[in-house]
Amino acid sequence: MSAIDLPYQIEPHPVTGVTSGKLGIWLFLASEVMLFGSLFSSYVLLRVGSGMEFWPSGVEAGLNVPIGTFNTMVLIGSSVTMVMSWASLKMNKLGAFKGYFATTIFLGALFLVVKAFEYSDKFSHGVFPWVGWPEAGDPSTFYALYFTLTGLHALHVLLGILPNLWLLVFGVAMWETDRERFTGRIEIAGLYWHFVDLVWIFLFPVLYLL
Amino acid sequence: MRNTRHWGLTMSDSHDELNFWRKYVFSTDHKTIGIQYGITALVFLFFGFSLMMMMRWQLAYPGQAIPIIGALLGDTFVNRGAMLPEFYNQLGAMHGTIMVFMGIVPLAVGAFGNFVVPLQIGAADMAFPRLNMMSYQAFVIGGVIMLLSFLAPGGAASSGWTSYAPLSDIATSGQTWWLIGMIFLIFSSLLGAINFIVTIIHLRAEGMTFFRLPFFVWSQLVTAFLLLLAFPALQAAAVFQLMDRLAGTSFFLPSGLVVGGEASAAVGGGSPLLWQHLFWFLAHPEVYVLILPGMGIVAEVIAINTRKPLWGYRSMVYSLVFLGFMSFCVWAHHMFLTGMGTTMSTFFQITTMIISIPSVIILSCLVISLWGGSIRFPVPMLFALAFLPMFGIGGLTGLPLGLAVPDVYLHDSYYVIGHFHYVVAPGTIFAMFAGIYHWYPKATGRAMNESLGKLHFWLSFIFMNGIFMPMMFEGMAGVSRRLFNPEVYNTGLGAHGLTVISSWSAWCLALSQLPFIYNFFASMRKKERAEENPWQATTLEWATPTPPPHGNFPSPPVVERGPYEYSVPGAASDFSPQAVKQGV
Amino acid sequence: MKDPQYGWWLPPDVSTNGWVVDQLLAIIHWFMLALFVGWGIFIIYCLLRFRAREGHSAVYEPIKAAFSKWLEVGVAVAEGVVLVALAMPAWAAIKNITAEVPENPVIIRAVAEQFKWLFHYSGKDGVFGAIGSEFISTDSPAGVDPDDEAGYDDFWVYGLHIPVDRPVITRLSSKDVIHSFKIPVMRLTQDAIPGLEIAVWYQATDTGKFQVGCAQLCGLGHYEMKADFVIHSPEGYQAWLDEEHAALGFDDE
Amino acid sequence: MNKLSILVVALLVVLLPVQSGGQAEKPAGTATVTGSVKFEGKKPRIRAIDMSGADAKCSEAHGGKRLKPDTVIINKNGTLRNAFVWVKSGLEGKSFPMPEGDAMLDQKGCTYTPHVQGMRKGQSLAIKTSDPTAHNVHGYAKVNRSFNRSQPAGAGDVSIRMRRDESSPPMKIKCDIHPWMNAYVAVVDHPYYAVTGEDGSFTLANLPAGTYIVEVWHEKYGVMEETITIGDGEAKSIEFTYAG
Repeated sequence: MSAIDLPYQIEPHPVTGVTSGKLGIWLFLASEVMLFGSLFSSYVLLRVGSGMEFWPSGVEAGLNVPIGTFNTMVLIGSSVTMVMSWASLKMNKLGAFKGYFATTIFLGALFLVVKAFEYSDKFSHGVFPWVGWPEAGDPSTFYALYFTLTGLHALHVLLGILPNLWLLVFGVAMWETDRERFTGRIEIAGLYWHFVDLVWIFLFPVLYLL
Repeated sequence: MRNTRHWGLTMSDSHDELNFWRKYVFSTDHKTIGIQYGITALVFLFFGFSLMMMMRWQLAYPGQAIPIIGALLGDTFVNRGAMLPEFYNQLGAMHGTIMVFMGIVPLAVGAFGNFVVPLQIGAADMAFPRLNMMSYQAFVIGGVIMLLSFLAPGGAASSGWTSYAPLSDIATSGQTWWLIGMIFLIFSSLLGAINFIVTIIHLRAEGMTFFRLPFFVWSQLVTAFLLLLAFPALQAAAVFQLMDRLAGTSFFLPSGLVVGGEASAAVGGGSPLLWQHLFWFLAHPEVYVLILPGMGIVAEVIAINTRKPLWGYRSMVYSLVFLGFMSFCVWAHHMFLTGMGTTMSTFFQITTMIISIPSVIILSCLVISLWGGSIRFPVPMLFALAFLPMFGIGGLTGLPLGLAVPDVYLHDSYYVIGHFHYVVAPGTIFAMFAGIYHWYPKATGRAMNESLGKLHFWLSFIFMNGIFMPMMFEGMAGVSRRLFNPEVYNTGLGAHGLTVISSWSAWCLALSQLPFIYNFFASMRKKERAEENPWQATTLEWATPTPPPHGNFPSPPVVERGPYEYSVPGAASDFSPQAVKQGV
Repeated sequence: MKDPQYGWWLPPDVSTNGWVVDQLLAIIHWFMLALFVGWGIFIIYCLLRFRAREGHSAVYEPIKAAFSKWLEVGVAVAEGVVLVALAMPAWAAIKNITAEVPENPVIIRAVAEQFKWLFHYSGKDGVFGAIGSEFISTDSPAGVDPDDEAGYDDFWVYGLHIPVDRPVITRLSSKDVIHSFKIPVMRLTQDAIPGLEIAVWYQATDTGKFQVGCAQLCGLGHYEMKADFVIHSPEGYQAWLDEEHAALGFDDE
Repeated sequence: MNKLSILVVALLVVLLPVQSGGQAEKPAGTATVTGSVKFEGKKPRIRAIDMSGADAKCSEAHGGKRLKPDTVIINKNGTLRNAFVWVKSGLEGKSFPMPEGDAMLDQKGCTYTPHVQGMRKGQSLAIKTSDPTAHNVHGYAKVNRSFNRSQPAGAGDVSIRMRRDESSPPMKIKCDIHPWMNAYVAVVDHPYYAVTGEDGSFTLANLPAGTYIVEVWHEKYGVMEETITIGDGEAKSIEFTYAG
């Protein structure tokens, strides 16, 4: 069963100006926006509905703002290296690409490690998704939201790291056969990565600061 | 020597088997995937229908042993062959879930969309063939999880297909299976939606401008956008509910719950209405996901069989797009009775009235299209014509439900069931039948038997109405839905005769499908081939060899005109194909 | 066993507001019928007149562009106008039903649980005892604080009893899942949602014995979640209140 | 007749070796603990239930009269009925013969009979319905697996096997369709338990000699316990007193 040669896999479509893959990832991100949009709307509804006195701010709830800030920096840094790695490919520098791309993956993993430490610190203090906010007499979904939203985000980070690793180790072979297509793939991986980064930039203030 | 030969034979056998797997099971060809979707969805549809037939027995003859089947079920489902209420609730929830998410959507979008869209736009395949395969696989996995949930302790999900919290939060483990199955089905739909949009935008043949797209393709495009943007809300809701059930959070549990006389262990602070908002944000667009592809098929069939262009093609397209957009703004009309404020309910009443306008325009255009035609009545046309009044009843009965005051009386009554079943059962399912009869010759190269088809149509038409028309009256009589035994109420007792009519119609409807099932399989084995273009249609799918080869078009078609150029004055025949055949 | 009042159409209406619902239902259904019959005749006429036959052929553009544009706009406008005209009386009706604050009402709490309605009356003193989910127990299914004196004479029953010709406010709440308070003869449905208290009001115009039901799936016993709905004459209501008070057993102590 | 006697002989043949082989061919001991559960203080006001509004079939079973629930019943002699008394500790590691048959719970007139009972771990609880209306048996078990089965009128027994100890507190069984209906079943690993009746007394007979903690549980007034040392052939008495 031979693969069919479909158009616009490498060259952009004249009207939309993008390849099929890129259009696909943009659509996927649109649906992700709706997913996180629903989650954030739920956050607003639950918070407003809680009557506020049961709702801690991130600091009150004992979230570590400096560590959160550090993690934000880590993710922003990884986005920068992501752009650099793509730019390196555009400039035909495979070595630089590998360096930047590996850094991106490393920073993503670092983010997860820091997150894991934050989680275990919470667990060791008896804070779990099912606890309320004991200081205000309990009924609060703050921690439930904190763990669900950051957990889902961490899952997205992980689902970004894994294909990126594959691209770095195996997928890079395509560079020799089809440079343009490989660059396209990195761009798509980058778009996803920037989106994950962006979600965190919303999550961080909403959960830690507000 | 013998051994070697034997070994060699085995090798080649397994090689053939691999081919079989690649060709029929792990295929990336949109036509194969479409047929896979179609057959799987039809099986699920039949299964969901069987669940309903059991429920109809309990409603017509409450407390009596179910014939034949009753003896086969375990004692957690039946008592001495008579249905138990917990089983009735499982059947109700699973009937809805299976019909909507595993039957109609996969049939309308997965099967017809996959098979027809690339052909109609002149593409070689879907934009992402492997993604297409994954989407089908996710659908099958989700479906299997759903079916297996009947074996979970306490049985399958039993909180209705709407799974309202907190009931679903405290339900038995079948609900967890439901949520996991749902996440797979959502994933499948999302992948499919992305694929359809990219395919339609990028892979149209040369000359196939947007306003030369067949209406069916338009309907699939809008449907794909609805799936893409609406499903994530349910995904979020499913994640929340999974957390509630597995991690002990209380997203949907308010403080101070007392279940069975004992204070709930959950901390509370959540909102039961949050589930409804998230669910209906998906589920209202979902209603249009169910109906739009059906409208698309009906438009195709009507244009071809009236031998004239669709009337108001452009306004139909605009209405379609507007409909898709508006469907995101009406979800809370399912929630008039949750105690929302007057401002909110006024807003949603207005949007509901607004959204009815484009549907009316589309339906009117289809009806007016009959004027001035030369109308043929093959089986697909019969189904398409029946769609018009049936969908009309479904749409019209939505009116009193969309207005808060009558809804106060009719909410959650049998009227609601009658209403949405008129939309999806004699509505969408008739459109699906029209599609099956219409494109069967394309997929198999054989024609289906006309007489059996007509028998199938007339019996189905009579019994569909026999099922759902009494429900309207039952609803008016004040009978609530989802009652294991409506006769507990004096309203239910008074309307019992209607229930019996519905039930017998349902069982007769099942028998009416026998000619179809026989016709479907027997026609495949016919020797004589159907004509290449049996309906003398203009659209591109009829311009390829039958069945279409891998890659669809031997040479890329060039489109020269719109999709419905029938009876063009001065033309040689009464249909002018979109593309003049090239190299076929 | 079968009550002749209930059949294949609307059940009796014994409420002051029910006519609004019935009238609107009638208007809408006549309108629907008219539309349906109109379109139906048009379709059948088309099918007969334009059926494929010898010597008949389709016309490419049977309706001229200008005419079609007019018709298209006409359809849209007509639908819009009719719908808004229908929606307007609906809003007016809502206003009538919910905005008026009734005078001298009877106030009853309806507490929903799997799978029964419990109706909580304030008793002789007309004051409800302190309510809280933490007070719910076998002895106090309505969640009344056993130490609150105002609650001593409160009583709770599994049937809804109201006097005729007097507005009744029912404060709906739920202990566990979402239920829906449905009285067909009052043309009334309202969800009872845990964590919220929602009030509805209605007024009966005739005495009799009817039923309250649950209209929202609430579990395996949902179908059994019914309660008697008794509309008393004013004297009968007072007698019933006295009887319930006597049943509390104050006089024994 | 003939067949029956063969059956009896066959059963004896099967059962006898078990009986003689087991440790407990005779009663495990000869000590006896007796006592009563007294109630002092203000009688609580328990409201009678009018079932007619919810289910006419229930109230018909009581001739349309209101029914006092079994929550707190003070006997004429000032004792408390429906208190569950059992040996909480001191019998660990010993095994005792199982009673034959199932523990029974009947639903009659939309109440459970008995209201409180004990049963043995490993025994089955057979829940019967004698009512012309539908019930559901909802076991709110905390240790055993909880269950929720509906039982329409005329349905066969619902049989639930109790695999674990659950006696402190006992398992609550409730009918959600008739929310006033509840019963308590304690699942114990030995045969030394009793429920106080109309005279408020209890007897734990045939105990082996030893030191035990005896616990009493009442659904409204909670638990109390007493330690007692008893020798072979002795009879001792315990008095528990609940203050209202």
